[in-house]
Amino acid sequence: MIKVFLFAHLQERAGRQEMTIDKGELTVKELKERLMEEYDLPLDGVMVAVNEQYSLEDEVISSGDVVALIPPVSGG
Amino acid sequence: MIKVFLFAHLQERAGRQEMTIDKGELTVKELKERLMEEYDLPLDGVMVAVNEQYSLEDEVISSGDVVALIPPVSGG
Amino acid sequence: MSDRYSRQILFKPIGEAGQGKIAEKHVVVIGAGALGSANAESLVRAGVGRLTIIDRDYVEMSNLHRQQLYTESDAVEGLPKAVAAKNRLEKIHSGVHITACVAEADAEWLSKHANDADLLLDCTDNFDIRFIINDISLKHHVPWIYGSCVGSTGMSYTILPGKTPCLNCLTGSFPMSGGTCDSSGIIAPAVQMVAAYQTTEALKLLVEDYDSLRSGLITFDLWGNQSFTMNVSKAKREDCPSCGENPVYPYLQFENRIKTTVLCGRDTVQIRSPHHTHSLHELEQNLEGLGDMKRNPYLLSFHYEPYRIVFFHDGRTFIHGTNDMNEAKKIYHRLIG
Amino acid sequence: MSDRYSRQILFKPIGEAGQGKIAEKHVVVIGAGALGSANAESLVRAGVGRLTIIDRDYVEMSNLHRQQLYTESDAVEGLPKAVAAKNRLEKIHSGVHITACVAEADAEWLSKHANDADLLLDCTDNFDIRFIINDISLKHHVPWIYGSCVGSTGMSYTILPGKTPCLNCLTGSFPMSGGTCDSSGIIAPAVQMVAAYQTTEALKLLVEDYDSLRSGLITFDLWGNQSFTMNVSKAKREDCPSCGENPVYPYLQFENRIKTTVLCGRDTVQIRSPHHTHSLHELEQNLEGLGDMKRNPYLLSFHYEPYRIVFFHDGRTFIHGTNDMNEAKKIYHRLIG
Repeated sequence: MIKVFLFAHLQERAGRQEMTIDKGELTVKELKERLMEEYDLPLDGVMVAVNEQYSLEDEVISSGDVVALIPPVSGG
Repeated sequence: MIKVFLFAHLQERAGRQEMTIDKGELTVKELKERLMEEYDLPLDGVMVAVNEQYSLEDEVISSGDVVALIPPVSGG
Repeated sequence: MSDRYSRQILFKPIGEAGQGKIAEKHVVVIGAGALGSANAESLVRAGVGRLTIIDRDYVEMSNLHRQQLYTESDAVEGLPKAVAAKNRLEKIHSGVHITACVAEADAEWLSKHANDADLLLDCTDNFDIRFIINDISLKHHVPWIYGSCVGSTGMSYTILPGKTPCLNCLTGSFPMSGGTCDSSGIIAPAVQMVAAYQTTEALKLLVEDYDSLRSGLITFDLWGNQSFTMNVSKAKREDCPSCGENPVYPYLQFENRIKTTVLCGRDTVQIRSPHHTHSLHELEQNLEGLGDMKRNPYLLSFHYEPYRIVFFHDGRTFIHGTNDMNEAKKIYHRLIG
Repeated sequence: MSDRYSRQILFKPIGEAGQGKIAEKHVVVIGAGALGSANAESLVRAGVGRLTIIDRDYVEMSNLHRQQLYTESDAVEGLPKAVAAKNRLEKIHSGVHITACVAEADAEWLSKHANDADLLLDCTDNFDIRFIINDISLKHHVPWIYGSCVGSTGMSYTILPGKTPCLNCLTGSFPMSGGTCDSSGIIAPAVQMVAAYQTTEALKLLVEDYDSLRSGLITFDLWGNQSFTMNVSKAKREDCPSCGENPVYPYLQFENRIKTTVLCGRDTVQIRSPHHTHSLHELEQNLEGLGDMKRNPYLLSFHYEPYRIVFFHDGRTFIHGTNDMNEAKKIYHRLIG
């Protein structure tokens, strides 16, 4: 089980602050693709932290990991 | 082993941000007394969080707990 | 005029309905120093209906690095902060009803204004007044928001009467503050950060979005890159003298008030705190940046130009160099918090 | 004059030495909107030696709820923000050398000013310019501090050339922003909080206390009571085109710039972004608060008074109702971020 926290407008888009993915292992890229499909989340350019560490697309996420999806916001 | 984090001026007074107490079990009151003696820390009115929970004087702290000492600051 | 708030109304938790509520509310801002400046400005810009601000002090050059409502000319003229604040706030927003009080916020004043207030916003610099605000808030069922800062650190906590633990629950005894802006210094961003927390909580209260209130006490250190939230759900005490089952509101009682006396012919004011004897050792350490201290078992004395200050172990303080009780109390709170 | 900074000097990580350094430094503040107002004011109050501030926009009523340097009369007069900012900053501190530029911050302007700057402070509202700032910072070895906010959220990150990962390392591709202040709204405390982080980082850089810099990217949601720090130590890419071993500074190259064309006789400006085609589905969701949208597979169109906006799938945008390229770009960035 992987815990995923959503930030900024992703929360509103998904209708929740967090979700759990019932999967043992997958890459950051696979996770993004899955969430884009299932929840119609816009994840291009969104930063991914696995256990609070910035992670590249090919990083492997394992059960028990905590993922944060952080979209860069733009206003100022 | 108990981990103790210090906030605000307690850091400067103790010369560090954190310390570990090599003890299995003691109450909040006992911890405060020990730190007042050993490090000359002013702990009257200082709030104590054990594992991020506000804790009363008679609360028991066990090995593995994380303690935060938070002095109310006054300026404004 | 609604264009003025268009970006605030677009924020869904406020919306048109929330904006309407903000415009009906009255906030009492206690203190017009650093936190008072920042909070009052944000609330006036947000379109609060009425804002009352009280302060006993006047603008000085050493305020300008962190007190955002004031300019050099306010300091040169030595305007009372409440007056200078009102001047600036009215230029920012002519539609908000702003009342400025040049006075000390004491139990009488607060009690008179609490019934008419939707929120008491703590922007003070000492615990004497915060414990009075706490009791007033509980007695009159008006929420208040504690905020404070020193150095690069600060904290904030929202007190909702009948719901959350109160300040008296949290500290148990009267806290001995570790340093004040006048002894340990302060950087402006620490002020802005506390004000950001306080103003957000204020907006939640004004739009009546109680579920979104921050329930814990938050504390941070900007220079040290730390932030910590303490869950306080276990802190509410049934026997708390301020918010427990049989509240006595101890800090509204005469014997628990700070006493100030002019010592005739000596150009000196004596201040007696009911809450604590002075730990002279503590005080010496907290104030070390201010110059040479003389300490013996009975007293600690030092020069704090143009005054000479003497703290006695028994809880009394002499401020030499003034006959003005308000001036003396101001200095006292600056040093002791 | 040193009394002016006495409380800041008492803060030990600054002290007399740090204050002296702050007074020798030059900060370029890019943008005089909400973040620009707050940061510029704090840095001027802190006693920075020179401050240059650039903005292409003018003050409007809808700015006042969050842009702290401006008053109603600035909005009524429609003063350029850079000018109104300078007016207020000089009243706050007559001793700081302030330069105001009413212009768009582009690669040429930034390149000209970077060599003379100790810090570039990002107070902009779009990623087009942020990627240019990023490349300029790396090419000229000047640190910059990213900051942004929308709704009750915000983030900040400090880029030190040669040390930290850069913006291009972090986002990989050009980010599609999820909402802007003009589509999702904004509350003032979110601005104050980002500015507090940015100003603190700025002060650390100015006093050369590099060890205290915040190494991660911090993001928060004030209404949702969240805060999160992402460690970025694994983010630096050797092949990054902006900060890698063979940098090409892609966003300084002509073909990667935004192109703006006036469509003669049609009262329309065309904007072509090099970075992304438009996801019309995305845009429709991000902009839903702004009214009726018409979408087909090729374009999304809607009224944004007094303009009509058409986003084409191929990355072009028409702003109908103006011949002014700067005005059109301003609207475009407000909507798309």
